[in-house]
Amino acid sequence: MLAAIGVDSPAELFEQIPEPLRLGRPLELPQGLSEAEVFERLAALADRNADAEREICFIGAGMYDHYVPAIVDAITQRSEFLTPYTPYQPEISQGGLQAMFEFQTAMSELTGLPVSGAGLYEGPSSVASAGYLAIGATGRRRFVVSRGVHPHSRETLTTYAQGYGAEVVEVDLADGVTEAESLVAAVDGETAAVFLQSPNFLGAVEDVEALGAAAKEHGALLVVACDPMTLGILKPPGEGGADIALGEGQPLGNRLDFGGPSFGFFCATEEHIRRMPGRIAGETDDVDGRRGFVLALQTREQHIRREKATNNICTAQALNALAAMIHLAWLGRQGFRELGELLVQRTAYAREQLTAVEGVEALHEAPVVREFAVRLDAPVDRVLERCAERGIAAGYPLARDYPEHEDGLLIAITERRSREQIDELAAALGAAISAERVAVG
Amino acid sequence: MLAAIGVDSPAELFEQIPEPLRLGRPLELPQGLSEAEVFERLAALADRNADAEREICFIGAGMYDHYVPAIVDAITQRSEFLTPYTPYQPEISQGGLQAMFEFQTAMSELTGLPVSGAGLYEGPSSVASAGYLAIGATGRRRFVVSRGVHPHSRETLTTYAQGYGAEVVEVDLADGVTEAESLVAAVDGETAAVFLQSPNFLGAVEDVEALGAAAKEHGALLVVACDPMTLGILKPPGEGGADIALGEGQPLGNRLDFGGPSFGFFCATEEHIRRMPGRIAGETDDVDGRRGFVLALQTREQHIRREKATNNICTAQALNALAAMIHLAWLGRQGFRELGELLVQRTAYAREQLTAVEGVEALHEAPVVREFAVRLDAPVDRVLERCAERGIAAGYPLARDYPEHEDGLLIAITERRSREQIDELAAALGAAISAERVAVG
Amino acid sequence: MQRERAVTIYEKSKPGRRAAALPEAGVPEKPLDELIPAHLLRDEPPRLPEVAEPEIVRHYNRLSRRNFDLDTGFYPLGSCTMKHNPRLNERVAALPGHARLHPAQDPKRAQGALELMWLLQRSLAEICGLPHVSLQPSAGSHGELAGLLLTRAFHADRGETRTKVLAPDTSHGTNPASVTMAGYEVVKVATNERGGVEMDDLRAKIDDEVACLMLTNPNTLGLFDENIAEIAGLIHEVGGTLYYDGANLNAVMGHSRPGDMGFDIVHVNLHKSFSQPHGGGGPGAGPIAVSDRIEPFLPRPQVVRREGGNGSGPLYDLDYDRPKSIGRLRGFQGNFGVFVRSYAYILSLGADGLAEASETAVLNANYLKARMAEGRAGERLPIAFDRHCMHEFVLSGKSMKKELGVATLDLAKRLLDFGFHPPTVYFPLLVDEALMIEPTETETKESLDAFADAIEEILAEAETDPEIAKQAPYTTPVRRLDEVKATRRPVIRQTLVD
Amino acid sequence: MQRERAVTIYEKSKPGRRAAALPEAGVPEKPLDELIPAHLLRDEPPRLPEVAEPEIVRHYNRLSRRNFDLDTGFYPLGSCTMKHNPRLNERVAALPGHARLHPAQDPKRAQGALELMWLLQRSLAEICGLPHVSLQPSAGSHGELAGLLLTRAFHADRGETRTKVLAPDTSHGTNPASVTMAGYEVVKVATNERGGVEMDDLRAKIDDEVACLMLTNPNTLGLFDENIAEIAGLIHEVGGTLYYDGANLNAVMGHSRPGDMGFDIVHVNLHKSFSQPHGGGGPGAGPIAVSDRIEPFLPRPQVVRREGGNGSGPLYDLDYDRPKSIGRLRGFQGNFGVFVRSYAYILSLGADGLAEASETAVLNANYLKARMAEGRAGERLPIAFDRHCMHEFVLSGKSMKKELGVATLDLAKRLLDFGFHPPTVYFPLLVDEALMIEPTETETKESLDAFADAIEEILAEAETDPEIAKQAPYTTPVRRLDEVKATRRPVIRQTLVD
Ligand SMILES: Cc1ncc(COP(=O)(O)O)c(C=O)c1O
Ligand SMILES: Cc1ncc(COP(=O)(O)O)c(C=O)c1O
Repeated sequence: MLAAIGVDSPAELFEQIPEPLRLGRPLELPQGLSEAEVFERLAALADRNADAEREICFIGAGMYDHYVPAIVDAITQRSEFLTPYTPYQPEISQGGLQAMFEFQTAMSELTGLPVSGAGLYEGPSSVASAGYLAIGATGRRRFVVSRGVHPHSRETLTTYAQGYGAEVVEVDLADGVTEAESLVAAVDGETAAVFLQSPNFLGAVEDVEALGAAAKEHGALLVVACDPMTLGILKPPGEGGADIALGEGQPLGNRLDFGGPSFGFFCATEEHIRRMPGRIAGETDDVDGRRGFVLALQTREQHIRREKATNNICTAQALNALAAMIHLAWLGRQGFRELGELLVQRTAYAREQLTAVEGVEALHEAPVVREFAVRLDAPVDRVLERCAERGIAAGYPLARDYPEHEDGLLIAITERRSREQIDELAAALGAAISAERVAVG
Repeated sequence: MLAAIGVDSPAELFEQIPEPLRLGRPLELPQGLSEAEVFERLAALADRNADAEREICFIGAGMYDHYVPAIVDAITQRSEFLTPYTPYQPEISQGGLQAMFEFQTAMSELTGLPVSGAGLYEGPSSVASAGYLAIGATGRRRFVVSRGVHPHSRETLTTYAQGYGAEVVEVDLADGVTEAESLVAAVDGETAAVFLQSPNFLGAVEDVEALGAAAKEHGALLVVACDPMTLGILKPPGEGGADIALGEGQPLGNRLDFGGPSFGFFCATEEHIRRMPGRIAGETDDVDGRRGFVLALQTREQHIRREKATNNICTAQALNALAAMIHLAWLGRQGFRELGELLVQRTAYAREQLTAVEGVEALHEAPVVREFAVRLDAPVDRVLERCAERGIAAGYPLARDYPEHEDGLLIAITERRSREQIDELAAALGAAISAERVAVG
Repeated sequence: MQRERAVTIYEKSKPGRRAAALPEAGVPEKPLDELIPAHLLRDEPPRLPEVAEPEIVRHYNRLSRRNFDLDTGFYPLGSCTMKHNPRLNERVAALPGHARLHPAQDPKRAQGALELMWLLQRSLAEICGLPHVSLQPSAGSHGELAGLLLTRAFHADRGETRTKVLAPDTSHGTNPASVTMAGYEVVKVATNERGGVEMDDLRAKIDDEVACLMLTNPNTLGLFDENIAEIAGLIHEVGGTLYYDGANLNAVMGHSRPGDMGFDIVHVNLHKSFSQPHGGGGPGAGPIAVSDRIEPFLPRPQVVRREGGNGSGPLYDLDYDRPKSIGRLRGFQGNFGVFVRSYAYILSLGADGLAEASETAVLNANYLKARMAEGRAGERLPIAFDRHCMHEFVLSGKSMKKELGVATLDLAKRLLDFGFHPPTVYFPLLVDEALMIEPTETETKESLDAFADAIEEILAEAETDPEIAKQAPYTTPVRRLDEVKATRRPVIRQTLVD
Repeated sequence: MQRERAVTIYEKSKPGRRAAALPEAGVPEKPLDELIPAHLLRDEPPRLPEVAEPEIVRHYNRLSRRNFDLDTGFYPLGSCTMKHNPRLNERVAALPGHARLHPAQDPKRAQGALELMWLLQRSLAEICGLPHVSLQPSAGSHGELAGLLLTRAFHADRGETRTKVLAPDTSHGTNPASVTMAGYEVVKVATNERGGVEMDDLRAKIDDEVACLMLTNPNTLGLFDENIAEIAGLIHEVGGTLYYDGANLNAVMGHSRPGDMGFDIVHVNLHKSFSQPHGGGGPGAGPIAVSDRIEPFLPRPQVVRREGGNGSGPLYDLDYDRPKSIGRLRGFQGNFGVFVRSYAYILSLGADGLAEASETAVLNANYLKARMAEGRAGERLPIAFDRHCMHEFVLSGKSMKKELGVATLDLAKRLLDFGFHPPTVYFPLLVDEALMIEPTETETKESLDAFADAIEEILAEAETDPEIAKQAPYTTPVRRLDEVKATRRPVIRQTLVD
């Protein structure tokens, strides 16, 4: 090969790099290992994590320990889905493109909005992208955000806002839900978008329609973040007047993976179709009239529109969206609904059992689907520590994100959390709290 | 559908079963479970096994804890290999058939014999099948078997012999290897086959060629069982005069699986090609002259020859043979050799370290490749118990299979057993033995 | 499917290339011939392919696309029960606690695995209606051999030696092959006009030389033999055993049990009724269930449950102390990985699910049978025995061949172009130009209809131009292959030069 | 590939069918509307498909065969580094300790995950030659946005506000798109005859309104910009930051480091240089490495290692206490599953392996470039800038189009019939009819030669009959698709009726 190129050594090819910029030493990294050794190394690291197989996991806060059916792995691990890139050549990418089209249809059904993209990075950055869209759509630069929106989403929105330039105003919660009056007060003619989440971060189901009125009134977009697993039960945001419905897709077919990769879904009204961020698959025909799929509306995208693109996203999370589609097909119309009902019933049971425990009380009484918040009459971190010793991850402490709820604990339920495990949690919490009280008093 | 059939209920279709023979009650089995529940149930059972990920495993005795490269799973789990059946329709089974052809080539290379089948159930039953072949080939009904042959193989041969009718004579070992004189004495004009194993069950490399002479002299077949992982190092049985070379295929690309499924390989001289048991793939052309593969020599098989078949095997272990082929391709010519050398060196080191331990001595001095036997100056079962408490499966106790070696322990090495682990074993053995001595005296 | 010319992995080999990186030995090394005498060493490493990992993956990926598989389309291969293979089973079989458990691990530290085997034994015993189970046999034919060796031991124990084993002319090839391997002589029994055992012929052939009668029920025609009780009586009268070839168990799970029919020994193909993937020809497993009188002779070791004394739980163990045992049929404890999958399958379906599976299998078969009685199929491919079938049925291509010159083989090959796996052909032998069709319970009405439509289309086509079928297939990776050549001048390995 | 007509999963749906079995609630149940007010409830469940598991598996299996993939053939998609994806990485990512670890788990109980992230940070820092790393960005363009927000924060911290970001006309579309999203204005810089930055144009455009210069080096022409040191000097003089688009890092790993070139901020595409599979368009990850002066502004939280006091080992933790941080870019800690794969990749190759990978990538590119300089390709597809390239190179189809009427797009489509994925086309924009070819280090000489031969054949064919290419492809599941229609009258979801 060197001869064909006309050099004596590969090193010659690197001479185009000015000598002083050549590293001239080996990287300070260990030498390569055999596959067996790498496996042992990584297995040893994994072994030092208390995953949901080792602890009974009641942590949620946006990502949930659902059971991912085996066919999801079987299909997504097929090299034909795993190894290609973005379908720039549709003729040899029909599999991926059709899967995107099926996914868009499913998310559109879930959210009750006609337009769905093929998927974004994940939840919070999708919220920030909605902000960017809202500015483009309204020409306004003010966001009104309920504090029921996931703290990570609010923080990400604020980070992005420093860039594209927008003001972020937060609205408080009362009894677990967004304070209607404060919201009305906060929204004005300068407001580009109102951001709600339902169920909100404290698990409470918001009355999107009622709260959204303020946005409508001032011509601001209503952006609703939601947990897709609750959409078999809850009125779809689209029916509640949302212009944009989006959220974290992990509960659908994606494992926890310590936070990623998952995907963000993003749905909107027809009106915004040409402002959508990211890839969208569309149906069309080939020259022989055969049905096919392509990347539609590419004129929105960075590779065509460059600085005028509706978003900068390129590589997204196609495989994770495929996983979601397979999971949804596996659940099916009835199963999806039943799973939602299962979550509501087990969560109601858990809420009842836990708040019956001495030293535990409801943080709010609002209706919930699969997650709820309680107050502990003992230091939350100490209680969590004690539960962990019993092999239970009891929940998500609210202190960091909601200083006013220093004593707050957020508890999530999935179909993997059995009644027995819920009872175990109740016992563990009870024991931990009384132990702590003894300790202090 | 019922209408098309012309019945009112599926039950009607079962009326062809005489009423008294209908069960008429539900099976006494639990009701069905969801996928998530079945997973939890089986994970809980798996959790109660001390597998080689939890214990440092020095047990061998025919199956070894080798590292199975990830591509083996990735490929064998593809539905195109996982879900079809025997390639009766070659035009749509070229993938499986070509893989068999490649496998046969590899096994033929390993054993140094020109003819290889596509794979049998596993090791010991392959030995029994060799006996059946030998009777057909020689018309004689007497087997001379070295006690170095795996006890499971000897017992299986004896079981089969009750059926097809043959006498099994065993020849003792001395210093770890087959006693040459006794072997010579045992072989006669009535002998159908002489069975050797190298490395034998005690890990010792046998001089197949020298021992085989007796068989040649009396026109008996020389059947040699071998560990495929040693064939990068040891002279191939074919060169040592074997008429048949066979063995347990598990070390090649197959996980331990508590003993199966794995596969048996079976190679022979040209002379026996029409007496071979099981499937054999062969190369041919299609009507357009395009290269293709089919099941060759089917006239040997049960579905054609019925009671005159060379064997009764039908469903075999195709997927396991494919796994072996992928593993062999992954190792490649050099890697396969290097792995053999690695085993020899680590095993030599282990043998040296362990026999240096107070209370441990070599059971034999014969050359070994990857497994060796020692004597313990303390009750073997108690010592194993103590090692297990330290998370080490120290080896295979010889007592059951070799009453004369009540104090014997068989220790196996793979590329997964590091020097550190070997040193740990030495320490554990030392500690256990001295503790036991204290205990008794 | 992938149509490029076949190239083997050896033909892609280039000296010096490799995929594997291996660990360092990490110990003081000695010259090889100091450790092993030179004359026992190999000179040249075997000529395995030298290929880097990306090329290995591409090679086998491309090969895989030259296979038709159950996850691609309808696979009505009669007698093979090509039902859906749940991926959950692969997941649980791969758990390290199963996959990396050494078979010689001390039973005390393999309690989960032994309990699983014990639970599977109990489940199969209940399904078969026979109290004792051995999981050792590696496949159906291995189970047959086991059953015949058990019969031999059973008779030997009573001081008898018998020479004959009866089997109907519809029996599967492994039956007679196993009989010979077990040292018996096969005596063929005729089939009556209802597709069952011809009772007079049976009576004529029964004597005290008969060690065993091997039967499949429903048999390979997919028909349940109504005389089974009487047959059992006759065999037992002369002291023979009754062997049930369980390949067709998928028809009767939860509806009728071999044990209740009078059988002494049953083999179960876990890769058929219990969803173990077929793997292109295995792995499978062929556990046997037996009656009390056969139990003492079961293979060794046997998985047993010992009740734990003083409050401690039960202990699962391997019992070697079985003086009357026929001994081992193979190494270690059997195809455990298959047991995990099949037990997961039984847990998933449960009592009602298994019965429902058989019910749907029978319903699907009868529906497809009805569809095949319509139009051209009804005329050209008459059913061999016209009654309700169980889980499968057999058609005859005799008239099709006579009138159109299109043989069953041609029809099968043409089906390949329509994207279907053909039925089992030319079996059972007693049906001319047989087509044996088993749809299984996991197929939809749509796929059954599509198959029936394809047959109709192929027959229509054949009426106008039989050559189309006779030259088929056209769209497969290769077309009809020269099988005779492959047997006359077998090329069964690659010739390598270096 | 699979050529049958496309049918969606919704079109296979039949009311009442399903795959999932769900557990029983197992708790006392209440009417739904007692738990949630009726007006907040959904009336009708979403119209998801109703299909049994076997049909789902078949559907997506068949769909998969309508994709071309890296494990099937050569995929020289320029700028995307389509290198082999080791399956080991999938195996380790799937370990429950990784796959089922909750992102909000107490760091004390996620030490393995945090240590892995820390080790990956250290590795990337060494490879990039910049001391600090944040793994948060989800992909390259997310990293670009992060880099620009960091630049903004950096300047704000010094009381400056700047408005402009410079980027060469060869830059990738995400660069300008990110610039706008970050609230800056893009200023395009010209390219000189060597394919590098036109220095005079650069000088002309530099002033103290310049916040940042975004550069890819080697750039999207596959050429290393020899003036990089001088460029860095100029930017730093006016107080701007230098951003390195790391999409082409695969060219220089272990040979040259962005930090040493003077860059302040680098993003790394783990799905390119570090073998994360591309998944049909993600997931990926775009960690950023930065210099000391940028560090205070890194996203929150940051993975840190705290040395353990009194003999106890180090503790890995998430540091939220970063007053100057730009804040979060996303939820939780980033695409951890991607980190596991990329760290496994770095462990596998090691220091020398990474350098060797880049060396081979450059060697393969130059060899293919040489092959493309021969014969018809050399004549019809001249190289845009004729010097040694790094890991990729760009050809122009301008004369081919003018003389044969065959556009780059036609050539690309015709390549599909030859079983190759085409190169990146029409990028970079400054090259007419551009073909951007990146073979990567994991391809064999044979596949490079086969590709060159295919191009030669296509050109020969085009000389005699250009229509062949202009109508291509012919053998793909569908032929050329109407993309205009898909944008004019977009149909982006299935219409469902019930
Ligand atoms: C009726 C019948 N009996 C026996 C067998 C043999 O079973 P196996 O292939 O598992 O050995 C089969 C399988 O093809 C069969 O169909
Ligand atoms: C040169 C260049 N820059 C930036 C990007 C964007 O990276 P990502 O797709 O990971 O967002 C790409 C990827 O296509 C690229 O090739």
